[in-house]
Amino acid sequence: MGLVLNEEQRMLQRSAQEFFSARQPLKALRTLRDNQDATGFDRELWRAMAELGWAGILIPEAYGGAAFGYQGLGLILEEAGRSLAASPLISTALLGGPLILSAGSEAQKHAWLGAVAAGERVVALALDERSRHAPTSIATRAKSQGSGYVLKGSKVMVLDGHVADQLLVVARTSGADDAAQGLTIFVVDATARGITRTRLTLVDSRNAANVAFDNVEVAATAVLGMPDSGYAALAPVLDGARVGLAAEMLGSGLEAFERTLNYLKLRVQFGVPIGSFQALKHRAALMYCEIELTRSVVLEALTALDEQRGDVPQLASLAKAKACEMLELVSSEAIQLFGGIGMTDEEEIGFFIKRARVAQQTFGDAVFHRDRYATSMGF
Amino acid sequence: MGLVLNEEQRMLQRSAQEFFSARQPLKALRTLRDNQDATGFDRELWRAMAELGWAGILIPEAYGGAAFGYQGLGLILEEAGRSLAASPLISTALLGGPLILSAGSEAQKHAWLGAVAAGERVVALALDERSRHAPTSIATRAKSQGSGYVLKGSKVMVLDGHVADQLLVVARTSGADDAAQGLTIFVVDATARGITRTRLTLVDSRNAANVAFDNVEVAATAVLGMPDSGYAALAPVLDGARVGLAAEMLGSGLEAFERTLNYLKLRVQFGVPIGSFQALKHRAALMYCEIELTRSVVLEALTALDEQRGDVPQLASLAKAKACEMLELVSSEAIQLFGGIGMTDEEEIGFFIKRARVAQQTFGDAVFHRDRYATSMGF
Amino acid sequence: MSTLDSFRVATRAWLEANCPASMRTPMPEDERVWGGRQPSFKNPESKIWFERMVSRGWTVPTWPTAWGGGGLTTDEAQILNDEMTRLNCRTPLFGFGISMLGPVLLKYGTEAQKAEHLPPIARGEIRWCQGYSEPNAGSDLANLQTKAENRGDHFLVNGQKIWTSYAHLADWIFCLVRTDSAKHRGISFLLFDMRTAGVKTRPIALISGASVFCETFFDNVRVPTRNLVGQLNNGWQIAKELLQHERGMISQIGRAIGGTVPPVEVVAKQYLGDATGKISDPVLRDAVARQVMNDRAFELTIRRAGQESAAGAADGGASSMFKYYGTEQNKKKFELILKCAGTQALGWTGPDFTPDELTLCRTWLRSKGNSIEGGTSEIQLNVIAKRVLGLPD
Amino acid sequence: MSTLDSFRVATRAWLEANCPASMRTPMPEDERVWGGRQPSFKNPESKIWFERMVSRGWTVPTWPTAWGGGGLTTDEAQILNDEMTRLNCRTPLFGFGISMLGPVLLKYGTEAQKAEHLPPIARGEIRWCQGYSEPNAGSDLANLQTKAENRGDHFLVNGQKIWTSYAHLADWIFCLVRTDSAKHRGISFLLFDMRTAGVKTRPIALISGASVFCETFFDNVRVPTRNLVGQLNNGWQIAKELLQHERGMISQIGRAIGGTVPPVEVVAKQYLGDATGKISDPVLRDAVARQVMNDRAFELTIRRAGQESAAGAADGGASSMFKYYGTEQNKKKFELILKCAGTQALGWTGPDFTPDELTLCRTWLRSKGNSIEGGTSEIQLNVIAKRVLGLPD
Repeated sequence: MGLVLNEEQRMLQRSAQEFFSARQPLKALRTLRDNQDATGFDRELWRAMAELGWAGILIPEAYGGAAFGYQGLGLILEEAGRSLAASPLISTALLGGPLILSAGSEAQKHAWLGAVAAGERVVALALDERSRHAPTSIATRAKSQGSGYVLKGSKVMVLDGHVADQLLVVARTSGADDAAQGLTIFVVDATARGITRTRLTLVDSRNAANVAFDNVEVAATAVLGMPDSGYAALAPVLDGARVGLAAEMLGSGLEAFERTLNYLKLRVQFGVPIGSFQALKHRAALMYCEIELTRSVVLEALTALDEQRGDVPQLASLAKAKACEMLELVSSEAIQLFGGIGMTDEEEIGFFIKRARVAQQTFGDAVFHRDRYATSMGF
Repeated sequence: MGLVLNEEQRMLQRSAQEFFSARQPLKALRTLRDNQDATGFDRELWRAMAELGWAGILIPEAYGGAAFGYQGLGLILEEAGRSLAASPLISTALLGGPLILSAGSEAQKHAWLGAVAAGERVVALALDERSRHAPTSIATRAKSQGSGYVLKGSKVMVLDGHVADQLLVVARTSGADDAAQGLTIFVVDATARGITRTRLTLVDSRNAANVAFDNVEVAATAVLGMPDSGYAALAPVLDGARVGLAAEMLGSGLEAFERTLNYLKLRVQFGVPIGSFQALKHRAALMYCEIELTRSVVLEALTALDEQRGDVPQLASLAKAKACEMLELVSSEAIQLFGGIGMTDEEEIGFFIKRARVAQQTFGDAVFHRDRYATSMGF
Repeated sequence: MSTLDSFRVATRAWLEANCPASMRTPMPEDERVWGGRQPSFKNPESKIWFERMVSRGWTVPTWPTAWGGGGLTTDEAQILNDEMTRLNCRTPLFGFGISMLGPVLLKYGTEAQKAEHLPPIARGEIRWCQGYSEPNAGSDLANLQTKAENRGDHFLVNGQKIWTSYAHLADWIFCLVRTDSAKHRGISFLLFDMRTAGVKTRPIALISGASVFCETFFDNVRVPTRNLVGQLNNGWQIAKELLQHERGMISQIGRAIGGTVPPVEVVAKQYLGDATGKISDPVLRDAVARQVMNDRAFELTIRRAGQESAAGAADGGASSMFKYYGTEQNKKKFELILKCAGTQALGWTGPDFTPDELTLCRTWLRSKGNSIEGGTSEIQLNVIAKRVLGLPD
Repeated sequence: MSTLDSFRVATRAWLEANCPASMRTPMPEDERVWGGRQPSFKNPESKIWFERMVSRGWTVPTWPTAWGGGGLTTDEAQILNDEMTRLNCRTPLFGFGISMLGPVLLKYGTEAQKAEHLPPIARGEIRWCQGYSEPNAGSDLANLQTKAENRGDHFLVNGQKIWTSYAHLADWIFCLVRTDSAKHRGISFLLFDMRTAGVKTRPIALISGASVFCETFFDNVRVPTRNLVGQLNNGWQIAKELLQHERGMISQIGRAIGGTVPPVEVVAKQYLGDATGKISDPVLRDAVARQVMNDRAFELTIRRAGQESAAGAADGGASSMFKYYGTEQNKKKFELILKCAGTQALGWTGPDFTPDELTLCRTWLRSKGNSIEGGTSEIQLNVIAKRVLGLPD
């Protein structure tokens, strides 16, 4: 695994640390929440991130990207996770851009990727239709009509769906409702007639929308890549998103843990810092082990993605499952160890448990990924 | 639940405490083990237990029993569990006798129950055929032949099978291999031609055998109750055995816990008793809670058995599952908290973890019973 | 017919005649009656019911009639409770005055204090709050620093309390204050009016949204010396008794909260049930089974403790065990519900979530406080280890 | 070609020429070569292989040739290791002399001590054991009470050790003894011959059956003063260094033991696999997945620590984390295997169980010791909390 950072990566990490701590600290999310901001992220900051090359970090230079790879993006997401920063990094840099890159024709790549890398377009993936991730359970149908298609169905938890310029819609053109075969991806203008977007106000104050397609007419050129075989293009991108999200979760877990550790050292009860109580020490040590293990699997999965290794699907499930387990533990323990003060909205630690549960459900929870891992191991 | 003991029950409890601590302390099991005793329990003591009425404790007085009920037997088994006493209490008092009572004709009851209650006959149930409990997965077949049957198949983990006088064999007379319908129970002389018994030497030094039936001819009168519907008679008796075993496990858990607690108070390291370390205190408190919960479900299940309530199956699964979880925890923690000395054969605490795992697997482990409980709750 | 039987017959008849129809239905949180100087009755029948019960002294059935109580014996009070349960009668009046301060005054109060405070509590005229925790006195409650200087005819109180439930709505407060430097032997128990000059409250927002808790500030608050309950510097004894009582109440919180959210297996079936009602994900199904089985075992243990206590075999650590296990079990329940319901349980507001789903999410967050308030889980485990298991300090 | 490249070529050629065929196969436990005064070679080729490696000094490749070593640089030793791994060459000689005492003598020993002890270790002529723990000095090792009285030309040693691995087969012992009452500053490090009058050993039976551990008793054992290693009362320093080393070795135990038992998913498939190989019980399947995923994460973490250490970013608490996590994970693995294999994993002896099944059961029991020996899990967590996380005492 690519653990020891090279000079370029170290610079990237430093600039990410500086960017998020200076310009997107945790209180930025609180402000967006309290102001009920209509966009849900800061467009100004997103442009700044694009200028740093982050919006197009997975896009080759030929299409206007920075081509820094998953290991680079992982560093950025880890820092973003520390401050729970809201931005289209996941929807657009981790999913939208790479999916167009993976599935699209040359013409489509040239049409969209430059704008994505420039931070000018938010592109959202409209995939899930249920309250738990099930990427092949697709009932949204695309029927041929004339030279084009008509889309009908509804999608849930479309990240940044309410502000996206384009939606990448996974729809069924053939096959049974839960088959991987028969899925087609469409690039659809988010304001097309027949599309209704409802922004979701989630517990983590981050951005998602439910999107309904009521006989939305699209041209044949809207098909991204080949009809019926969209899942083959989607699968590796989805695995990349799982790993990227795991990197974000690693950052959140680290930050919550460090804040808790700090509190254990400062909070005095019975005349001593509560961190001197052995039961709490042991629980802290346990969390440390889980975080270390998570770091290892995230780094290995990021490396495998950059090397396009065959074990990416397995490692993606390993990374996401482990990140889910770790962050559930750490975010819950953080509240308990902060005690009453951790239950107040004024103290920031509560933001971590809120984000944790949404991130756990996004792109498959630990149960989903343990099952997938077992299948990949043949048992 | 019948928690507050009446005078009769208190006397029974006292006599059980005295009997096991004086005549069957834990070292009795060690002696049986080290001597590679052929019987595996002390026949003398079993006769003494029968004289106290324990062998026939579930048998009505009309058939020579003491009719003290499951709550009474639970008290005895709990004490037996404390000293890990080896005896035919489970095979004969909890299973063999009650199954004849439940399934047998008047003639069969009169023929067998008196001798069972007198401690003169060991009667073993030959049920399971797999390494994990599956009471309806029966491939042993009984084919009609002339006026009788021929038995063919093999059974595992027949408790006291090697010393039993009679075997109660659950065999398939119709139906598919895993159907509850089509099972018939036969009373078979354990020395009948075609029966091969291999005594198992298990980690817990208690008694069980594998039994093979190679075309064993039995008369029609060997059928206990009605052909094809043996499972209906077996099911409640099996639930009684699960609860009784849970009572034994409760006793073992309590004893292992108390010994561990005592060690925590006596063992000095770093100048203080190790029981003063908070991390160990919290783990001890957790075990205490689990033991208390187990006691509640065992008592409730024993009461339900005596009251022949409709929720016996559900409570039996609750009691056995909880006893399995509790005893796995307590017996494992006991070794860890005793430290190196707990790893030696000389120290008795190791006998508890050995017995625990066998008891966990007997009549269904926690996974089996959680599944069964869920089904009974309709989810 | 025995006297008790006659009492039962008469009580049943009175309840049937006097308990309004809507007072025999499950009570929404916002229809609870708390009394006080500005009482509010969302449901008009709750006012009728409240007044009728006050007239019998049955808001506090076992208190002496001289103090506004019902004067019932324990047996009679049990019968009243049974009959109210039978008819599903709502509790007519809630409050810390009834559940916490009243018993303290009955045991430690002077005759004058009883006469002044008990009848208004029984009649729901004064709503009380409890001033215990401070920013630096949480688990280590005895470290409290709110100072009460003895000025002869009054105490001068300065300091800050936190987690004062309903302080912004309360009329009076009972409050632990420091009257001496000795940690445990320097604490006293004072009562004072929340309208006294120098008292200020500030509601606390919780991670689950709005809350009933406040920060409460005391700036040169003058409290008449006659409002000291029990002896000077002996407040810790009273506090300990109240804490044990509170623990018992909070271990019920989970069950009460649970009452407003469907059982976990129902939620799991709703989101994951197949055509036969079986939970389609076998791993979550196993987790749900484990949860409901432990819930059942816990309920049985509470029942058993009740029987043991009735039989005189009470266990000193029971309240700590119930507080610990009940609140941890409740937290696990909500985590499991979140896993079963997926993103539908993660909504904060908005039309894409049902009201039940939004409640799920808020209640999940609120459940995290159960293992902190009223003594943390860690403190309960310490207590079990020490008092029940006899492990050394 | 660089010097190192030439070394690699030459080494490879020598190994290919000199390592017998059977020495390139996985080594059964009972074919390990321990050396000593009565060496045993179950497989005759292991004697040939041992002697050839001794002749090169490659039983201890980095030790100076003067002391019987190979005199290799770190880089050369790495190459030797790589090439042996490539050919699956067995380790020619095992023992505490090589892994533990040798490094201590090289650092702390006098020239005379090195000359006396190192060559026999390198040549496998003397087998050593380690006298550390005592009945009342387990986790609190520094509490050891075995006393060594300084009698001028000799120490008079009295006391008892426990958990002395292979003491009954060892020729010499290195031993921590008390030479002063100061807890940590009163410990010294002595060497002596196990044939000395007054030394007795008694093997300890473990719950898993026979064991390699002994109790070792010292009754007026006379140890020449020249056998003191390092300074008087400075043995604790040496002990600490050795303990850290031991921890690293034991965290491998799980993996080594695991090597003699099939992976958990293989056992699970054997007992629970359906026709397609899928584990038929979905709840146990999930538990197996969790186990193998954590195993994988742990392996990756060990690899990462190796990379970090190579990059100079070593983490002081890593050995404690590995000891803790590795041994706990190993215990979980066996508990899970027991659940999957059911009663077939619970046999002690007899024909109704396969040899593999009997091994499973014994190894499960033995695994319980992993989280105790070499510093308990509790001690490791303390170390992580203190050294890595900086939590206060």
